[in-house]
Amino acid sequence: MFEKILIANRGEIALRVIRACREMGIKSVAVHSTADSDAMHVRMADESVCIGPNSSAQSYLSIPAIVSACEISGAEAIHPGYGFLSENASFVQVLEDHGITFIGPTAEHIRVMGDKITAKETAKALGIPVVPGSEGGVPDMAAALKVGESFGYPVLVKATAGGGGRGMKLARNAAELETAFRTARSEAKAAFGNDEVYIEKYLEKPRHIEIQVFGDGKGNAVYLGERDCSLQRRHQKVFEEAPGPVITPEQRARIGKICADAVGSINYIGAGTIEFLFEDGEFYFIEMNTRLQVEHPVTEAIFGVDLVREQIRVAAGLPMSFTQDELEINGHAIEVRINAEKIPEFAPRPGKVKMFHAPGGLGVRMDSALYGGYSIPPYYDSLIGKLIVHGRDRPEALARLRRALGELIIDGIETTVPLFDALLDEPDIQTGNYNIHWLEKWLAATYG
Amino acid sequence: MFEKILIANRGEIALRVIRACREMGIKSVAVHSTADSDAMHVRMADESVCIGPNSSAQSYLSIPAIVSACEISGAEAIHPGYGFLSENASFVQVLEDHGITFIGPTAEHIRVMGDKITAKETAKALGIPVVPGSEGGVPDMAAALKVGESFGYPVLVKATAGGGGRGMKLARNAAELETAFRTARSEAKAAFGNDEVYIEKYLEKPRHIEIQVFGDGKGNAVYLGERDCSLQRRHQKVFEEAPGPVITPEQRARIGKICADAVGSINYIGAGTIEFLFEDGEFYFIEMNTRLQVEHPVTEAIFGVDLVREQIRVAAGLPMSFTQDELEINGHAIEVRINAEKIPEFAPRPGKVKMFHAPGGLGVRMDSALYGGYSIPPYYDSLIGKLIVHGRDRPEALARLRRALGELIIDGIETTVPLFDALLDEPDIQTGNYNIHWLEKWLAATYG
Amino acid sequence: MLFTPGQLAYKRPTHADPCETGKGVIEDSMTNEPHEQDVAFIQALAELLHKNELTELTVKREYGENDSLNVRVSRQTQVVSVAAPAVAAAPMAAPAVAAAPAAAAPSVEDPAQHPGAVTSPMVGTAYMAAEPGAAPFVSVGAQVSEGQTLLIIEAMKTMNHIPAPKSGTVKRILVEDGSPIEYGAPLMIIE
Amino acid sequence: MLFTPGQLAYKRPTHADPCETGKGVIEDSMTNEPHEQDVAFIQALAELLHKNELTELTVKREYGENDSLNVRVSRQTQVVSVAAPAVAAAPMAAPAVAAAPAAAAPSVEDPAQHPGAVTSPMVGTAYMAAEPGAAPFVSVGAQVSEGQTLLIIEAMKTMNHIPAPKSGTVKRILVEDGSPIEYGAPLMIIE
Repeated sequence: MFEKILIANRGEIALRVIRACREMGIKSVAVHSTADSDAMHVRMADESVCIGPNSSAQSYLSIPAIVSACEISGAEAIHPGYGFLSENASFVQVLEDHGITFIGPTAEHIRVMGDKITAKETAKALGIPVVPGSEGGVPDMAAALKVGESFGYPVLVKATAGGGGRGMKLARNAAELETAFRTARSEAKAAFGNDEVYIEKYLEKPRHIEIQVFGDGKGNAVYLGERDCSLQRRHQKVFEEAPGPVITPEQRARIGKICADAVGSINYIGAGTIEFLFEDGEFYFIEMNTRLQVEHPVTEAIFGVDLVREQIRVAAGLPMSFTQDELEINGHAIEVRINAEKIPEFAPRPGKVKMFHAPGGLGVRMDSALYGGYSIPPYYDSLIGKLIVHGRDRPEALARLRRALGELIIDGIETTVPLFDALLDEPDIQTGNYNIHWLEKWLAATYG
Repeated sequence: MFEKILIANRGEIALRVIRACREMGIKSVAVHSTADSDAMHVRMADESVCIGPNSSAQSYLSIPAIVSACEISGAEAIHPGYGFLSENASFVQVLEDHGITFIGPTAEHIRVMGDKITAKETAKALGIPVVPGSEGGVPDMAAALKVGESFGYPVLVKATAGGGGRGMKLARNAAELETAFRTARSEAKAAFGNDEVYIEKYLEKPRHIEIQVFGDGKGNAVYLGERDCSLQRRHQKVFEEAPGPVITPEQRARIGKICADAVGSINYIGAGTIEFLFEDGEFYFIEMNTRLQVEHPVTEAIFGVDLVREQIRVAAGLPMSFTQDELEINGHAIEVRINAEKIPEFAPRPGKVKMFHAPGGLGVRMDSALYGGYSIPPYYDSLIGKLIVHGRDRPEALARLRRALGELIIDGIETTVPLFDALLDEPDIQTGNYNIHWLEKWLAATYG
Repeated sequence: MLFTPGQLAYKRPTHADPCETGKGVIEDSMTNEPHEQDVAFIQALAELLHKNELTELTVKREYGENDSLNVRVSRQTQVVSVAAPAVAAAPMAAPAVAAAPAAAAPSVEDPAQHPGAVTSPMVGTAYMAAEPGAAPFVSVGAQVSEGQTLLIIEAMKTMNHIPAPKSGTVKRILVEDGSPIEYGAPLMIIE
Repeated sequence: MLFTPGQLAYKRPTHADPCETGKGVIEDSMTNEPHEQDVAFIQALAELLHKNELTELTVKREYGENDSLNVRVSRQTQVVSVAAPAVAAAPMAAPAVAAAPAAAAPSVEDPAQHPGAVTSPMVGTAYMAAEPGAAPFVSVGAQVSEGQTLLIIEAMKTMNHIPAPKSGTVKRILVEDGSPIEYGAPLMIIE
């Protein structure tokens, strides 16, 4: 096992890793920018190194600075957290060259999954369902109708050379397809000088369902159920839960096994998340995140595991500490992301936290790097805390979330807490009846 | 279900009940003394009533004041927490007379279990193992030897009229018994004017093991495993864990079933704890607590249940929400009691808490009524918080406890936190090798 | 401002709760101290001035945003002028139950602190007359003599007569017939 | 004193941890102490004024954002004005790694704040000479000219020459050969 790990991150996720290190008896090294010299991760780590000025580019994103910090502190491994360098294949390559262990997958796996097209091809090759579509360009109307029939309407006709919505047309049935096909072609021709189009299935009200996978790098891999992260604003998740309110045990087992087999077959190591759109009982691959997710705690809650400890274990060459058979879902968990933002504009509100009081009691977990008197710097992400609740079932988890939100005090700045108070009053949230468009629509309807 | 519950208590346990009420959609009424007008339970409850001056006798122990508070606030039920009026049969009787529901067992059950002798007789009658001994006085040496043989040595010869150790003699074998019997008799004669003695099995290094039971008042009852609370100082528990480090599944199932059957047979309602001394695989009844215990969270952690919610449910006439079959142990949990006391003297240290920062992250629960700026009044118990950790196994729970203790900040007063830091370094604590004498001995050896 | 709304309670403004009136606030942990500390600080300055035979001493101390202290101590003809932060303390969150009548009188001063206040010796329900429909025991402006019944507080079905602690005039009646009363709640002011 | 030991860190005094040096402290958010410290500071100024028969003393001290003290002390014709809280801040928890050399120089003032300080533009390891055993690039008292190499900082196997930002005399050398250097750490003082 490692004796010392450097955490190439800040905020709550750096704390998350430091906590795991503490519990494993591993020394932790925090790195920080000058703006973060008072930050909680610096206070909590066994050692800390100032690696650069305020700007992320010159600190948390600076590969030379982080590698140098590793060298002067003697850390043997780096945990990247999420964001920053966590999915940077070159960084992983540099670490390999310097003999430092990266706590995460190989540079190759990161590279493959980092490119949208390669990722989709790889997923397909591994048996992971993707959005069905024509394989390449569709030459004529007859071919188009054939494609449309093959997986059903609605479909989207898209310019091969396209982007930004130009040359993109929706067809809800065969009759509409003719117009859509012609219009898309002529728009494509006009916009890109190339009238080739392809056809894809169109999902109207999909949910965002992601499967947590974990591999030991030696061909063994498991899945830890799914998370429903459909509540998003501008593609940013704000509320995540597990298990997904509409996923059946059969659906879970089916897609879970596909994902575990896929990552096992490529000797994937560590934590990964395979994201899907989900509609009418079917999963459609979006992308794979080759790192720990922000929302990993909901999975930890329902499976009773420590994913960061597990990442460190497998990075050190140890086997996984659980098998698929041992992974049983226990209750329901919800996470809400607390940002230093003013709603409804979601405008960042850095500033001084006069008082911080975390909620307590049964089934409540608070992951936050705040403390009373801390000044949130304006240079980084606005996520300042994650409140995770766990209950015996979804209604209990929702009730506990409302109760815990009521106890939380972050005084001195504005946060997204009122958003969650309001969401909890919504019948659709109470019943789990939402999709990836729900939150944007609700925000528009509620705040205008 | 009740619409409004009054909590006849203060501190963390009042918060515990308020939290359960919140999650169940029940309004909560806090009562408080004048000294507690700024207390957290007053701030958190939906309503509050000042019921008297600082002294407990005139406030938290005043039955008329609490009943009046119930009447003016319109609360339909009272949760007594632990301590104060929680095991006061007259209080329960008064509530019955006023048509207020007591969230706990009947006055009759409290009365029976509140008297040591009746409790032991009742336990025996219900099939619960008690410390074996002569049934009443032992007339002569021959009878004494017979008793000694019947359950084995060592035995304790005790004056029937005795108390305070007078007329009490230990015999480790038959040879010693003769002397012990004679000496005890003459001492008893001299001290109490009555030379009758009885004989009991003597336990040398017992552990304190208690079984959590729960009944619905209609004959159904379950057990929720055991807690090992052997680490005590002056009969005050300081560190509790579940499951017990030395209890086998067979032992648990055997004593658990006996306890559940016993409380079921008397139509016991609500939470109860049957305390035992445990030595060499055998359980010996000490007493039954007819209320929620301070250490109930470790049971909640490993079984994933909410005992307070369950108390409220059955008090409202609902069935229990779990059956014996559904109760499975998941991992290991430890609680440490954080008192406002200076060690090693354990002298109370009330005062102002300048800063309070609760530990966070995976597997950590903090139950505390502290907040930054709160002044702990000198009139009540010194318990100011309970830190509960939950892990997949005992080593993980211990590591998590150490990590969480390191994060906790209670600035401005002295607490028992350093005691736990030190205890965690002890090999006996790490291996679970302790009994009810361990802590006192360790304190004497460590602090002189 | 020594009170920060929305702290240490379930009741943020967005949280609809009929019972939240007057709750949901916490005294800023810095509360109270400033006064005491400021006084101690100024006293120390005054002593310092005296001992060192100074004539004037000016201190401006910023502790943070909206938290500053300006002190000027001079001897000469000894003028001590202090400009302390405006610590206009709002009364501490009135308890919900007993708040009803108290809240109706939103005066800044706390009637319980009034030297002529008669406070409740118990929790219960106030009755201003011996029976429904009867004339009240006393009304504002009435002369009362020591020991005379002012009102009844019912607790556990018992009618407790609350006597006037001294003779005087009823200046204010702070509770209404049938209203719930906490221990220590001000009932009337007699002067 | 703006620092309260033992706060917001894993390292309470009872917690044996070899790496805790200089960590484990947090600025007390409530800062009640300043008063006492301010008084001590002002008293010192007053005594100074008195002893030296000065007539006026004005001090303005900024401790950080929203944390400043202005004092003016005068006496007879003497005015003592003091402006500075005694928050001679121990430098905030010196980072463990780079702290080694800094900790060796326990002077109250922070060398990084010195106008002649040369600070490190990167994280790495300091080398005071071009190769092991060679003479150091500079030593205390040496005259250096702008652009002259003061030391080398190795980062990712690259030897980075750190040049003198201006000509002057090397007054202090704050790092040792082979010591780990954080970004922004003071290396030398040149005046």
